[in-house]
Amino acid sequence: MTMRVLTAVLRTVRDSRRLATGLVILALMVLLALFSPLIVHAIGNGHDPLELAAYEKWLVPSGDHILGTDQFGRDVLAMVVSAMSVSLQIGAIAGVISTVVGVIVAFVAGYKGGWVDGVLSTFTGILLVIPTFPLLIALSAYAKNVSLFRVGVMISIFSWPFAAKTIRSQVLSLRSRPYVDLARVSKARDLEIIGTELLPNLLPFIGVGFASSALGAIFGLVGLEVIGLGPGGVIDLGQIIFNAINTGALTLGAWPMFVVPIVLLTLLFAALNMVNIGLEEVYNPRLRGVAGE
Amino acid sequence: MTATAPPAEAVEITAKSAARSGLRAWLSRHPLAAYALRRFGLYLVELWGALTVAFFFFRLIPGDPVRTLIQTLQQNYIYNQQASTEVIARYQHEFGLDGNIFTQYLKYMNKLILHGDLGPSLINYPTPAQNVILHSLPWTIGLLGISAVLAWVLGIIIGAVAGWRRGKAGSAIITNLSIALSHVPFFFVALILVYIFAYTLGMLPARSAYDSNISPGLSLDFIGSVLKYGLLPGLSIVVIGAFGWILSTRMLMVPVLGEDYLTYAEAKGLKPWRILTRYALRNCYLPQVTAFGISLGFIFNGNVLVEQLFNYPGLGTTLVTAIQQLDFNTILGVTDMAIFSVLTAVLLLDLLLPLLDPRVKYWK
Amino acid sequence: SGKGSYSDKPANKPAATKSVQIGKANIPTPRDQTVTIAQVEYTVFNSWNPFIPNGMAHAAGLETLAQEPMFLLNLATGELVNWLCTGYKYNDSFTELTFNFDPKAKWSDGQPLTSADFKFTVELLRDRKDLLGGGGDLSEFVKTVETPDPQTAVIKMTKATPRLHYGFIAAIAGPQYSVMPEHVWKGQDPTKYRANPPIASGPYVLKQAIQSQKMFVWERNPDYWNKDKLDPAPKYVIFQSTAKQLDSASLAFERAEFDVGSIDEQHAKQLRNTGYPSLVTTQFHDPNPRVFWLNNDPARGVMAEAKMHWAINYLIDREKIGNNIWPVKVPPAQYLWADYPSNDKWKNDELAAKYKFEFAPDKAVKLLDEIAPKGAGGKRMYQGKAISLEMITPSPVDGQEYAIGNLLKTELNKAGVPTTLRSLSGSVHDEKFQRGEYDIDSQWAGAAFDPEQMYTDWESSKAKKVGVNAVDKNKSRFRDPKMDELSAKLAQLDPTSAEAKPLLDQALEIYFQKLPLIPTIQTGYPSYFNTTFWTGWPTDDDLYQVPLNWWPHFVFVLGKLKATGQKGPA
Amino acid sequence: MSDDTVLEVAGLEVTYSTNRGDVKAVQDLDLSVRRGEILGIAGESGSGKSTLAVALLRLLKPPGRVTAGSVEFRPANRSPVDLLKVHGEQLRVLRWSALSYLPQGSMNSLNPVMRIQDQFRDVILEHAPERKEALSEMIPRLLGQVGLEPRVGRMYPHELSGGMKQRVLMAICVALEPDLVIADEPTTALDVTIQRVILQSLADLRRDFGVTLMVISHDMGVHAQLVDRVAVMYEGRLVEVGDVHQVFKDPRHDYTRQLIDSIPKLGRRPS
Amino acid sequence: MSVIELEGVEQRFHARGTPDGYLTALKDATFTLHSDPPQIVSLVGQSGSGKSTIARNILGLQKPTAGLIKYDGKDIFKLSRAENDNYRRNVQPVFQDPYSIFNPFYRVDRVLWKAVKKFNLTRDRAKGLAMIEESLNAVSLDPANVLGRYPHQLSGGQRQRIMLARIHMLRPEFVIADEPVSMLDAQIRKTFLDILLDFRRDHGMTTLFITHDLSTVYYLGGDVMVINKGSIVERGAVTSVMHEPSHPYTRLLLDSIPPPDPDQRWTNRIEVDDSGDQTPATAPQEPVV
Ligand SMILES: Nc1ncnc2c1ncn2[C@@H]1O[C@H](COP(=O)(O)OP(=O)(O)OP(=O)(O)O)[C@@H](O)[C@H]1O
Ligand SMILES: Nc1ncnc2c1ncn2[C@@H]1O[C@H](COP(=O)(O)OP(=O)(O)OP(=O)(O)O)[C@@H](O)[C@H]1O
Ligand SMILES: [Mg+2]
Ligand SMILES: [Mg+2]
Repeated sequence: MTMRVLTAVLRTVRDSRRLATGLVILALMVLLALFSPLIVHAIGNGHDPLELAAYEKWLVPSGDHILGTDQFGRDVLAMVVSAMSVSLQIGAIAGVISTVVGVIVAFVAGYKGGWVDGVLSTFTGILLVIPTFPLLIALSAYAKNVSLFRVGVMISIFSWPFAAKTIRSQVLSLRSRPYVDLARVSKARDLEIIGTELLPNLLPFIGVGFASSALGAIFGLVGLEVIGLGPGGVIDLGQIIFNAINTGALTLGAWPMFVVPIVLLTLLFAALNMVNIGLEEVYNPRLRGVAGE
Repeated sequence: MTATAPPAEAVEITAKSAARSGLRAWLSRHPLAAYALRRFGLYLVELWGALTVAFFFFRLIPGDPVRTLIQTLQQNYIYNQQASTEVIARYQHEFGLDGNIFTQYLKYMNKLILHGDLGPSLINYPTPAQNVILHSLPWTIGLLGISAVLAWVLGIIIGAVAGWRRGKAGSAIITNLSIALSHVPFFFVALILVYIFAYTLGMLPARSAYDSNISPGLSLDFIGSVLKYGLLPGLSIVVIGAFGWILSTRMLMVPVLGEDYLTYAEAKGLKPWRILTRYALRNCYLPQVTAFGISLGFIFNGNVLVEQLFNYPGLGTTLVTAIQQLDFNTILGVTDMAIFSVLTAVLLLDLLLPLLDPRVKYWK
Repeated sequence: SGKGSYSDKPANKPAATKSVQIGKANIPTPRDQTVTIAQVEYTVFNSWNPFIPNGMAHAAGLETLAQEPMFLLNLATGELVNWLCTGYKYNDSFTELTFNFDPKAKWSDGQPLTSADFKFTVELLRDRKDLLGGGGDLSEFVKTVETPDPQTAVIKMTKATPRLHYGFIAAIAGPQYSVMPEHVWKGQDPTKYRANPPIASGPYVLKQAIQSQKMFVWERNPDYWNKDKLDPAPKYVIFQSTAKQLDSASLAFERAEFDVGSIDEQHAKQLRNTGYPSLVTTQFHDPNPRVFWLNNDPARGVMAEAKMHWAINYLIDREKIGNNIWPVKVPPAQYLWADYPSNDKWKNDELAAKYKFEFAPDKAVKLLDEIAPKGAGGKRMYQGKAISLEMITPSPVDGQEYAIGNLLKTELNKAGVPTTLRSLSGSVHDEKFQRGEYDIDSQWAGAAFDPEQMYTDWESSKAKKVGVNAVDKNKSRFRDPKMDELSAKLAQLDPTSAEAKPLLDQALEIYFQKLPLIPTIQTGYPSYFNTTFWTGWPTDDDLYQVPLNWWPHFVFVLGKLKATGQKGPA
Repeated sequence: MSDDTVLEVAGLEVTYSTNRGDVKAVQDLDLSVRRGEILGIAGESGSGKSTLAVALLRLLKPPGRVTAGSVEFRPANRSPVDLLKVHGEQLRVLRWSALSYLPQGSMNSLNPVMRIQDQFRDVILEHAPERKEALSEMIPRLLGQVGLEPRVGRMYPHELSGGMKQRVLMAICVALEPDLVIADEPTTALDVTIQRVILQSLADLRRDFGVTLMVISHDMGVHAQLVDRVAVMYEGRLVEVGDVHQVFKDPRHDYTRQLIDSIPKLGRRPS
Repeated sequence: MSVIELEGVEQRFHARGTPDGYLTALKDATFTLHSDPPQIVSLVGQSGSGKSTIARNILGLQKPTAGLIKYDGKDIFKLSRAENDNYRRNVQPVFQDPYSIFNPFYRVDRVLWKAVKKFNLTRDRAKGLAMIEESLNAVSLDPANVLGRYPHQLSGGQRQRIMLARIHMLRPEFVIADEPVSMLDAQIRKTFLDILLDFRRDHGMTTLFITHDLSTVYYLGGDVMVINKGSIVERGAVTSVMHEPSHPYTRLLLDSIPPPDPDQRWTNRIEVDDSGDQTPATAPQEPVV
């Protein structure tokens, strides 16, 4: 099974340049995040470059501080590197939680059908229309200094319904496929059918769901940071941008403060989006081009 | 278990047909009416559910808004002023925060449903929250609403063309640009626009919603001024918003391109533009209509940063102020209005959909 | 490093911009007759009732331009000015307080302003505890208010105090109680009334509150009663919300769309360095120094130790905070009040030298080793338990108090005291703070008039147990019988009197020994003025007035302004 | 080449490039279609019939491409053209008014969101705007020709059965009286009963409009019933062309015989 | 020997546009399939006449709204676990659409391996492979050519034959073949039918063969049932039904087969009302919940 998944992954990657590019960028970013403590340490050269007033404030980029320093005299490069890893973490946390919850709800609703589906779908529908921004802000106003993980959980409370909705409709269309019938007459039990017949075919949708939840979380966190609410104790990309905006970095000429994090975020969004689109293109049977009729 | 069919597939008819009353019979003869009725019922359930979830969500957050407010006032304006227990008790009552949560809920729903009353606002006490919201809502709808529609229309058209000409260089550029830029924050674009157009070129105003020398009204001057002042903030939203729609339209377009009726339309020797609009686009824009309905909800979030940057008198800033002061009635009011509008918009669209697309299965 | 900071060099600009590129301010009045002031985000536009939460448009000009105090204390010069009143007087036993009102005083609607208005206001606040500002000192001390004639009001007190008049002086921002026009307010429900448009006595009246422009337009009152003393040149004053993002805001200032505010120090510095000709920067200190509140309750273990407080004090790098954390360079603070001339009388340099505040981690470590020596595991132990501290702050994570706290946290951790720092908002912070559930709180504090105002809050009887709300009194749970005694005596004395001085010094010494609060720096808030349209602003060299535009004193700044004759763009 | 030839295919070769190398789906194919005849193309699945059709119609999509040959098309009242060399506007104008197509997938060839009459209108107005006035008369007449009622014009495709859709497509095909109609498996997806009706209608079309038809089918029964001449394809090549009677009676190529023999015969008396 | 009995099986679906809101896809279907002697029973009818519904009912994929389906006398929807396993072992399908019967995610071998494992044919991998190869050879497929391929890399006929190989491996008593040849061209079709006939002869399989094509019915022989609009209108031995059709619908069907002889062209015309068939098979309606 794992081998099969692996070969399937390889096959899809080979089929789409966009997917491959997205994955490569993502991988690079994850690597950067993994090594961020080392990089930060190297930048600090013995000091903690993220400590307040570690250096003079508002230094222009130079050999010592490639991206300069911020209003509290922290090294911007070090900030960006460690912020990158925080942003990726929040995306991963929220992405995983909301995808898992979404997938479970979607499968239960879509496969069981009947009143279970009715109740679950109505509930998802309800959560979908509640605007998340005010709720998130209200939540974080109180949970201001909570850990990254809890922020991730909070964000996923609101993002799972999206995943659930799209996946449910796919389950609905898949469960009447002949190969599901064939599995049934081959004595496959419900769980087995879900796991082996439906799930693999939903991988692209699950991938898309994961990516969009992760994006949503990272973006949502930026939104929170930008109005001054976010997890305490850590710096994420949104916070750096928030700082830049609030301190007027643009007019000061402190471009690294906003250009670098925004470019990184954009790159991350683009990478995830490329993976999304790549997956959809690869898995869309119409686009796969079956020879003959 | 393995042998049973999914329960939804088959239906017990015998018992049902016996119990079939006159209304039911009529409804089964008028499936559209039955659909409308059922859809409306679902609407009511969702509305009630969403309002309830929102209410409890806010009330169950720990924290005491009245105390917070007094604290804020102390810090900001009235130094060394102490909040007496009397003051706190009084406002707890005023804001419906006294008593247990279920009586609070009943009181709130009662006022909301029977009187359309959201309770007094805290950020502008004792003005009712609905008035506070209604005052900033038109600006937000004007700015975000119009830009959202524009972004949608542009996004659909460009996205359709990009999907249509898939494989061409121009399309690839647009697609990749959209992938990269669709998530750049609005305010970043706004900031750059301000810097260039307002301050470097001095062409457009950078703040406010209209020229304060012109008094608001239905005059041409005023409308012109509103448009002029709305151009920069609007543009930033349109630009980024459109990229998102381009991407999703393109994604919808691509599978449609494989359809036989497109090949057939080509064989018919129709002009490409006609095939694109009448054949391809018409078959894929429907999900975008629904998506647009849902995206309307975001208008109620306001676009806080853009509004702040342009000092725009919209809902976003009101909302942020309300949130900073924990003005429950206003926040919940905005949330309620968003819920109501989105659900209503989606309801209307769903009822309209059978007219837009004959294939829509309106019996489910 | 050494390459300099962004504001040291011209950013994207030619070296010296010699002329101001005037932008078009979006105002409904002629630019050359108008002073434009950038202020906060407004939410209230139709209500001027200060007794209800958000019932009044704050910092929108009413306190500055219209509402007048009975007295003003100019903290920049230390001078006390009679304004609506011609004077006040206590009887010898401090049980009766008499105010004399200026007979010329009148409201903007033409009605005379008399002691009856004063009586109305005081009685309203005395009796209505559910009003903001109600109850408090007035309920505690005021028995009756008598008005023998329209210019005289006599407060008869329930118990003696020499401090009741503080509430009527505009010293720090506005006075605690402002006189309300009885003829307007009488018969109104003060919890609902909007008092719109506001009737007050000052030199300007509200012309327009434009909600969709977030703007308040004030116009000079031609019938102002005190023109002899104050006749400002600007015909209009406009308070307007500025963009929250500093980029946009500072660009607006640069283009002289605002005369006051709308810029921060970094951008101002940049303007100065690029040769911007029209910027005036005026330094002024907030009445409240930045302060660490320390918990003194024995329940908090090692924090109750005076030596611990001193150890913390030795770990505060005031130099660094003043130079690198605070946006402008500010001096360190050793007293719990601002370094205004009027406060100099509370100082005692001898004591200050004896209890010298310095950054000395080694001394801190020595103290710590005494009270909490390192145990077997290398951890500092106090009464058998490893110590750790909990620091909170109401400031957001990008705020300065958070940064100051962060600096201390780092030093504490280096000295072997594990410390956490959390930024808490609104009532969450308030709740923890009032209930004493913290070790250190990084925020601010200060005495408005005299130190006894603080000492009285520190009385042991007001120190509740940890977990019980201190109701705004003894939040650091300080207990000292000697201090209680001194405070009781001082409460009955005029603080400027000769008897009070030695008592105050004794109290100050106790404070220095125990340090229930540790001040760090003076809070510098520079004001920025643009001279393109108006000149005559207060400067560092000629600080004739408090330069803060949301203080009532600002009206005297307006009184000194002269038009440059510059016309606004068409 | 005689005057009554509509289409003259010479040396046609179509190649699909796949990741396992190039596949020649049509090779070295010569064929001429006479004006007014019904020409059948027979052959088993994968023999290249559809590929030939789309190549002639210039609807070949990548990875397919024409690698050799010429297709001389001689519409009446127009100068002859090489179908493989026309492009853009020229090709667009040629389509439908001279060359139309009856596709295999009748299920999906109609635009699901347009009424039937609008799909007629579309193509008529595109190529013959002068007939705008006549539209209201034309559409019911065309529908009637294939045995459909006028109300069908107001319906949507999903409201029609497969057979009805196929007949609508036939009506659209002949709306502009083209010189040549290429029908790719016009009945494969249909029931036998409906297949018979469609075959009747196709024969009627030739009778009433005199169109030239090229009918692709793998069902030899269909050819036996409908066509004048039949061409048999095998692995991309044309193995036999001839009069339908001759081919059935006396197939020259082995493959053709196999094809005919493989039809299960109903040993039933002729009715 | 086993028996599958259908007694008054009726299947209704909710549907739009019908007068009372539902559609009767199958009415009062009653017939019996025996495994001994092995027989081939064909079921012919037009598209939408209810053929697949019967197949799904028998396979236990769809519970009928009325009537009983019994296997060896027991209601198949009330079997115990062991009985159910036995039923599955002995009643297996070949489906209509060779394209969607394969999960596009997996290689085609999986279908065969699944059968080996699920039905405990063998525990030994090598033996399993041998069985698979044998079965593939039995349906004239080259194992080397097929194994390891993904479904989209095979032609429809190849895919359909893999399903047959699966049957060959399982050797169930009953094969429910729902239009297995409708998507294949004549030559492959013939091969396919021959394989089925071989299966009956060599392995004693009884087949319910569903088709709309009378010529295949004729080729297979055995018994035939004609279904029209949900009702079985005629049944009997193929030869008698073909030569003396008693029901007009059967006659119509027979008349519509194009005789492969250009000299025997139809002279008369037929009229069919096909406007009633409004539900394209591609879009099954959803039952109302
Ligand atoms: N897009 C494609 N890519 C690669 N090969 C293709 C493609 N389309 C068709 N082919 C190949 O070209 C050959 C001819 O296919 P074509 O569709 O023309 O056959 P056909 O005779 O129409 O068959 P059928 O009766 O099944 O419709 C086949 O071998 C097929 O595999
Ligand atoms: N799940 C379902 N829900 C609603 N209607 C259904 C469902 N399945 C089948 N039907 C309807 O029942 C009728 C019989 O369908 P069935 O699939 O049995 O026909 P068929 O004879 O197999 O046709 P074909 O030859 O096209 O496969 C049709 O009208 C069909 O639309
Ligand atoms: Mg074909
Ligand atoms: Mg079927």
